[in-house]
Amino acid sequence: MPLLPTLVLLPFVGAFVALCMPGGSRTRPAAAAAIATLAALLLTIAQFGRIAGGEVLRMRAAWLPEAGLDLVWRMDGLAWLFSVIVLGIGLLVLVYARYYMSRDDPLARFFACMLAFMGSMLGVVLSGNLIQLVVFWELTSFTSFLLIGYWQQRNDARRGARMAFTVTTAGGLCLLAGMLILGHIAGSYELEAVLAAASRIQAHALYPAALVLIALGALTKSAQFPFHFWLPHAMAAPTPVSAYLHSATMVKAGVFLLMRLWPALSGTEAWTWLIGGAGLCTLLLGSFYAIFQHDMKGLLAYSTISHLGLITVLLGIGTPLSVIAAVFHTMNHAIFKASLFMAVGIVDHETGTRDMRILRGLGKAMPYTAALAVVASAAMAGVPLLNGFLSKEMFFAEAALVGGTEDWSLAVAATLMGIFSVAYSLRFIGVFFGPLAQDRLPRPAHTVHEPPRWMRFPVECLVVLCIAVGVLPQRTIGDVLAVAAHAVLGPGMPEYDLAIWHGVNLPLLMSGVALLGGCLFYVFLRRRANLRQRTDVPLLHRLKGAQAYENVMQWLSLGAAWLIRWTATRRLQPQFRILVVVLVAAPLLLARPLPDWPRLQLADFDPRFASLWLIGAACAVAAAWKAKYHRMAALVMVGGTGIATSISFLWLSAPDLALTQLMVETVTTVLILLGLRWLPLRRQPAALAGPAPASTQFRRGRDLLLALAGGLGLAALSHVVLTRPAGRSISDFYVLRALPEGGGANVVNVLLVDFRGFDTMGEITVLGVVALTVYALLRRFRPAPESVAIPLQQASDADPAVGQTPAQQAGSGYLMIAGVYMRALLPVMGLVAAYFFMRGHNLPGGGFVAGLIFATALIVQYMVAGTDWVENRLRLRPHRWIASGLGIACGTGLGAWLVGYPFLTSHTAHLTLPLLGEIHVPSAFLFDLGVFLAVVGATMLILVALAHQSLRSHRLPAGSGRAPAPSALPPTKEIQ
Amino acid sequence: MTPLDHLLLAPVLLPLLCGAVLVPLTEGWHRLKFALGYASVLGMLASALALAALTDGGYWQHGIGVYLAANWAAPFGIALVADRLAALMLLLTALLALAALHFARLRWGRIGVHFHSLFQFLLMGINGAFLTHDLFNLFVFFEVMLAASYGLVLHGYNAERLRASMQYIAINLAASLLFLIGAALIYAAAGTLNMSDLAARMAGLAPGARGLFEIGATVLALAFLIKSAMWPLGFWLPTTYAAASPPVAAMLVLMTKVGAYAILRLWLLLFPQAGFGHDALLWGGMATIVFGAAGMLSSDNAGRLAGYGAVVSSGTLLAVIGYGQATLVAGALYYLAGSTLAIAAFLLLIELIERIRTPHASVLAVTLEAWAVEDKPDEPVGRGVPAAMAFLALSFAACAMVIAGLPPLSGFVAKFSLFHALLNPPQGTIAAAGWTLMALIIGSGLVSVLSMMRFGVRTFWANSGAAPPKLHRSEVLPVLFLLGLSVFMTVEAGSVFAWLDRASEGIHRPQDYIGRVLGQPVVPSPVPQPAAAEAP
Amino acid sequence: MEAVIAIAIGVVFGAGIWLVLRPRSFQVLCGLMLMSYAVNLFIFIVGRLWIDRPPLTPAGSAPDPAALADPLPQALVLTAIVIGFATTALYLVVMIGSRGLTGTDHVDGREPEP
Amino acid sequence: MATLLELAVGYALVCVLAAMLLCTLRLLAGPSAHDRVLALDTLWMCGMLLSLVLGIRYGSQVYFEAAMLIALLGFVSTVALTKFLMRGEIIE
Amino acid sequence: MNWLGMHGLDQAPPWALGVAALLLVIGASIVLIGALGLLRLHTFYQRIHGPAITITLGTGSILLASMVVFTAAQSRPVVHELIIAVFLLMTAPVVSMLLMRAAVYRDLRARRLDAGVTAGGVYPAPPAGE
Amino acid sequence: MMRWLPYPFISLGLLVLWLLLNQTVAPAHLLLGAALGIAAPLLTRRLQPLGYPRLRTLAQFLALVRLLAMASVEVVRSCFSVCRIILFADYAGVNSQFIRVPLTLRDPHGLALLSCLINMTPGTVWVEILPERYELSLHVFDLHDVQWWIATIKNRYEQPLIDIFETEAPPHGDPA
Ligand code: NA
Ligand code: NA
Repeated sequence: MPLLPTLVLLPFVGAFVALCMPGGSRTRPAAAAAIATLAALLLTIAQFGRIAGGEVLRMRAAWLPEAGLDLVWRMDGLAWLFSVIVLGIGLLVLVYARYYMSRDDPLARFFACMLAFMGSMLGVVLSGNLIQLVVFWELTSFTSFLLIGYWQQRNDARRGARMAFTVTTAGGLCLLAGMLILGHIAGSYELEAVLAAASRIQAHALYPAALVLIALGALTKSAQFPFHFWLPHAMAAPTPVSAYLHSATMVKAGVFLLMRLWPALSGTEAWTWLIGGAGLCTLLLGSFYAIFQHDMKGLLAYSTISHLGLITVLLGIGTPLSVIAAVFHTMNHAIFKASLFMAVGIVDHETGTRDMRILRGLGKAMPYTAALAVVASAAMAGVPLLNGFLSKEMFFAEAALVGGTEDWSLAVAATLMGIFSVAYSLRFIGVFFGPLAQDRLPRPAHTVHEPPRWMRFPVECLVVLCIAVGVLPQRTIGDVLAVAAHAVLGPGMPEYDLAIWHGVNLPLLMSGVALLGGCLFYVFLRRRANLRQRTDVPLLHRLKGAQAYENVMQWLSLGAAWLIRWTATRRLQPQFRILVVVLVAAPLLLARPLPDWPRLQLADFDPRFASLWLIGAACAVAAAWKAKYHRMAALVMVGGTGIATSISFLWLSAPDLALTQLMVETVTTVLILLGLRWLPLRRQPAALAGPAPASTQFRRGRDLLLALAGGLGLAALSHVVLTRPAGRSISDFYVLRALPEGGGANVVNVLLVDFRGFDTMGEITVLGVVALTVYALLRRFRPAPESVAIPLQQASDADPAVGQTPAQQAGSGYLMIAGVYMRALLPVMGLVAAYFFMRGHNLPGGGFVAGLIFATALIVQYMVAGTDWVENRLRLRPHRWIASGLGIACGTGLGAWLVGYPFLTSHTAHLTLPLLGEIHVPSAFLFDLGVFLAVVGATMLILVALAHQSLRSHRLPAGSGRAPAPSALPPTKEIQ
Repeated sequence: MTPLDHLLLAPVLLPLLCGAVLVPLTEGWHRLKFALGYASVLGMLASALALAALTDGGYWQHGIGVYLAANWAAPFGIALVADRLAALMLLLTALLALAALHFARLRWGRIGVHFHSLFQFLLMGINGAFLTHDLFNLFVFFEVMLAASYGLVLHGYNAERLRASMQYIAINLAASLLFLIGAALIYAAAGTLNMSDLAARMAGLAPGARGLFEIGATVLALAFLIKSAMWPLGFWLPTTYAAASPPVAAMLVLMTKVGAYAILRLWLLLFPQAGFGHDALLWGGMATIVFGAAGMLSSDNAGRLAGYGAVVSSGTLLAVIGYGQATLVAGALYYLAGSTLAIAAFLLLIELIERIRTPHASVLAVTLEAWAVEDKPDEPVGRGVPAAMAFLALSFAACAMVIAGLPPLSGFVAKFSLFHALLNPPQGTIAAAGWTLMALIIGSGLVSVLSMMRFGVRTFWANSGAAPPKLHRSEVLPVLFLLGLSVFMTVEAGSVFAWLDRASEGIHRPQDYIGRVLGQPVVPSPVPQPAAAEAP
Repeated sequence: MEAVIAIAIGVVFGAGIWLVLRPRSFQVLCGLMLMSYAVNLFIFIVGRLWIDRPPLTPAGSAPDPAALADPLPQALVLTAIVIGFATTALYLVVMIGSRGLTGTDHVDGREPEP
Repeated sequence: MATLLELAVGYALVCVLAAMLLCTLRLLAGPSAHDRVLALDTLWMCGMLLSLVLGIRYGSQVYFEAAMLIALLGFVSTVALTKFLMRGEIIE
Repeated sequence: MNWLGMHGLDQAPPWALGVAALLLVIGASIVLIGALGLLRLHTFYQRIHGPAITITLGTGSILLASMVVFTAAQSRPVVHELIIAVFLLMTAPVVSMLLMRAAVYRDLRARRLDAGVTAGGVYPAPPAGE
Repeated sequence: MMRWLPYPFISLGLLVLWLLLNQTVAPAHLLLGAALGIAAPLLTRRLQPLGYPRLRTLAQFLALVRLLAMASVEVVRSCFSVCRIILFADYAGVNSQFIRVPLTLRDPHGLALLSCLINMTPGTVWVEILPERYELSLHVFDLHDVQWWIATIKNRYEQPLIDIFETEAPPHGDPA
């Protein structure tokens, strides 16, 4: 098994195992998690020999070779160090969490998330490819989001999680962009290639962009100013999470990244100003803010921000020694801060609060824990003989060096930060001294005592490390530091000395000033500035990052809503308006050259044809005028346009179209009338009879303009098309081959059933689909309450036919005489349908027309005697017609397969029969039969489904009132 | 013509025949209907896989399979063309259909009538649109697809669905008219409808005809852009997605991509160098990204959120196509597949998530009332276990990651590959539009994160009283399946991209299509044609 | 003749657009019907205007493509007519369904705020 | 005689179209719904005659089919419209 | 333009052409008069009588003309125009009787008594206040 | 015979229609037309509650021909008078009225034929049969004499129709 992927995978496996553990147990998921971590830790530690020997472990797997993206695992000294921090502290935190977490919490999820985070963090550390690093980077954001929001029922947890995730993800996306640019400059996303291309990178025009973007990624992750605000809010997480993520690991990812890319990016003015500047601000602000926190975790959070600022400043300074100091302080900070968080957790666990305004004198109740916490705080404050002191000294030294002999500002700032950190450390340990505040604790004071043995154990380990490193730095971690720093600095490693005592020098002086100043400052604050009661931070209380974040989010939402309100609509009419505008504008803007505008030729003006279209156009315009309040008039007028259209088809050599249009006109009229039955009358309100208000007139004017523009556009296009000479087109082929090869003289029909039979198959499918949709819809149809009652015409007793059933009307009522004709027409229409069907291949006609004629013939019978009467005598089963029509059409096409031809290839059988002579039976005939059946079935299904609705209101009990509720209607009759 | 050539037809004929067989089964027979539909989808999946193998395996020259329906040579008859791109889309359709159909098994397939038939016809239309090489035939398949989608969007009749479909249908009817105008203009200008023939005739067009052709192409593009919901033509989309039933909405996601597919295919064939209208596409696409992102931020309803997510993905796709850089296309195709799967999975998930919000039983009761159904679908029989909650949360997170393009799932890979291609153009300089596009894609990703996180937090966290929902295996599996495909695409990104690169190279060589399609011989007649049949 | 049919197409299309922009669903239905007349005519005239030259192969003699109307647009229009009929039916049914459930015949399924 | 017939055909065409125009005027003017329906029906009949005259004009049988179809089925939409006027629904 | 020649009418007997022309002129004139009646007559009940002449004599003449012309042109009896006549005989009465009845009861229901529905007293005005 | 060819006249009529439509007497079409002519009425039988009209005697047939001839003349005459009124009359003086015509004829086919004759005659429109007293409501374009109209319709139209449709065939009459 390849080592490095295994290392990353182990925590994920552990996460999965922990997730599968049954609820209610604390030990089992914790054990699963700890075992996985321990295994990974041991594996890592075992590699130290190879790493210390200068070896870089690598492992490569292909992922996206086209984009030069391989999965590269790479462990050098820096990665090793971070891996050990991640795994070591992780292990301790897991042990601690086993005791800290309550039995009622969903623990499987907790440990799974912790391990998933651990795996992601290891992924960041061990990535040898920039993009891969971003992948794991975002994963740490995501898993930390889950961990911060672990107590999801708490509002502050959700808020903190969202804030942290938003900031770090945004940073992550910037980082991705930066990495992409970096990869673009370096020509590879491989870390080693990028590091090797440092000079090229820094000379490139895109370097500043890449630097800013990467810095944004790092600074957001490491909670640097001005993105620091998320970290205090992330303290809503369970304390083990804070101990792990917000001290030791995740926030270190940012500084890790800066270290990782230090060779490639650092050394420029921009780097120093950007990184150093952000670090400096953070360092001062963080430490100052920390003093004024009341929540112990809040104090630690700001302290963390400040320490990360310190590391960032060191990296920004850019000298090799400062890098060493940065690495060293990273390590030290992880150790003491994790232990401090765990100590806070113990306090919280035992007392039920972390409020330093309440807590007092805990040293008596838990002396052992108090001692540990005091030592760790001392390390944080930089007290000699503890690890924090050493790295802080190195920082002071570098700070003092930066400005040379003129500029001491950085040294002053560093000292100031030292003062502040002493002050907040004092404030922190204040909870252990003094008398025990009995009454204000959430829990009875006598229950406050030392935590379980193993809960304290991780703290002990870390505090021991603090002391060990502080006392014997070279022995304990000298090698590790050297290896890690070497991984960053390479051959340019400077000489440095990890001794405790360097003699009396400037840094020591600064330390002394800081210690003393810190104590004095603390006393001053307590005495004069009402430290324990004040709720805001002096001087800087206006600087509220979280508030700014919330404002930005608010603006974003409002802005988005505003944008949507102004650039979108949910209404149909504006959408159509836009469509028309685009339809007119887009071709004018895009097409080049626009076709020449032909001269209007009046020579071929045919007044007869013109008068035909005078009719059509007048009807269309009148329909537009009438459609709102006079639906039937509009329908009749649209019919007028239909007549003009079909006669035009006839006149202009398209008899097939004329026939089809004629039939469609008829069926459409019937259809719309069937529908109008269910559309309650719309009467023109008397109020609207007068002149319309200005807004309405404006709307109408605008729509009229649009209609004119659209109409003009299509008219112009038509004219252009008509006046251009006809070019070479494929249609000559059809004319030439229709008869000899298609077997039919009617080229249009041969096109439909042979050349383009595939179209026709789709077309009958559309018809069938629509019929099914209509049928399905109407089965659920709830008519408007106003139209549920039988129509007004049938309610007025002016008409003697009012009380008659449809069968009575047709049998003896007013329809008797008309019915004689209409019934006699049925076989005639059938015959005519057969006629048009049979001749379609050679002359105008075909399956469509025939199908529509046949359907009309049946509908006429429905109109005569009503649905019930017809259906008692005729089971139509339109579904079967549709199915068999589609089946026959498709089957005919498939028949060609049997003889080795493509789908739909037509064959003509030439039969010679006695008496009848030779008969040609083209297979297209069978295809057309399918068309016929499908058309009949679909048309009947649509019309009959609509017609059946009337039955429902007629079946209502007689005395049920005039307008029963739609829901009281009987169900639709089944179509058979 | 070999037996394998007939495979080109399978994705169209299988659903057609299956749909036709299902038509007479109006009520009841749920198991039979589901089994038939499922068998057909599995058949489609098999044929799509086979086509993918054939197009990529050197079986056909240039990886282009041509099927001359009715045995008429290419510009005259209707040719179906399968290449790697078509195979990809067919595969995507089949996979999505498998998930949607499976999801519909328990409930949606049983409500009302003809769900299964309409579903099959929808697949027929979509598949036909991917395969056909004829402009008007494309219209016909669009209509088949749309007609079925109208029925499916209305499936489960309630007021909201009716409102949404009124809009959806009206807009798409108008779009169909535009399609017809565009196709007619193109025929008027070039005298042919076969896409390869059009490509071959492009060079010889007179200036006047060229103008006419471009007007036609513009109008046609508007029809496609309405379907792919480009701003300001796509306002119907969020409303429709939010209203449609989950399995249908999942299929609608794919339909949004059909428009982009058609544009990609036609534009690469017809305007390989000139890049007609690319700027409009690019800026329109970018506007769509902004619009979709704003929509995601401002929507409080899961359906609309998903809808705007689809708008963003559509905008990204259109902008990338409009950018007109050949090396971007493979990434665009990967993005298309990934985002389609994720948004579809999200849409399926929404229904399950809704069950957390209110106790399940009342949801069922309320919706039953709203559907106005008389027949009661089977109660989902799954147990309410906490694992169900975990499943929902994790699946939601996975969907959100893919939609937002967060690592490590396919959404990230897609965006990375787009960025990589944008940053490393063959000609060396990165256009300003490229930077803008990159910024927009990143920004829209961030916005997606924010909106999805807000929705997730509200749903899964702020709603602590939620009882564990009852889920059924048939509802869980499709979601897992779709997410599994995302994972597969991520893990196997290398080989997927290799395939997509070949696909992209293929569609950038119009000459291959012209040669293959117009050169495809018809099956010769075994005997000389008998004397012409007598005309009256 | 050309000018006449062009103007006719424009007028019918314009009337259709006007109706489609109206708020009532029946108006939109009529608009879509009118627009589809116009579009059908438009596809049809793409094959140019021919009088008394229906694309029927004459008996006994070889057909002359230059002397017959273009059959292809006619076949396309036929398909378009049928599909137009189907979609009209669908829109109609959705229209009455929406009127029933939403209580208004406004295209948006709700009356606009005054 | 031939010229006479030609002239007669031209006259017939003009007359039928003029008749259609008059029908359209009635269709637009109404005033009642049944007036419009009557006008539409007459328009159909004139359309039928127009196609017959065109058939004579161009000496082609093709036009006959359309005329026949109108004669046989043109009444269906009129009957539907009248039934709607009379009963409020066309299929009970 | 010799369109007669194109359709083989140049061989036809001149008297046939003359008869056809006469029939056409009569038929077309009647059609126009019928439409004029439709437009100009005062009430619906009068107007419906206008198109009646269109359908009967107008159509009959034109159908006869068509028969004569095609018989002359093709030198064989062409009588299929009779089909149209038969169809009209079967459909036209239905249209006029239903339309008339619809008008009567619509007018009665709406109490539009000035429209002529009460002329002759067959249909008395319905009691007011319905 | 009656079983397979129950409606010989209708079938014959449909065959003639078929042949006229196809303008041919080719054997194939004869066969097809006959098949359709026989099948169509059979298939639609259930939708024909009144069956098809039958003529039983030659006399009836001749009476029908006479009636039709007489009606045709009347049609032409009325047509010209309507034309005259439309073109030249003062519309205010046109006396358009509804009249009642009491009917004796009960056979629906006979009534249908009567309505056809009346409606095809310009100037008269059949409105309906008023149910209460079985009177025909008739609209006359230009009414001069109510009694003349009633007498004309009853004598010239209704009586022949009664003879044709409501007279049982004599037991040994020659079948037509
Ligand atoms: Na063939
Ligand atoms: Na009459």
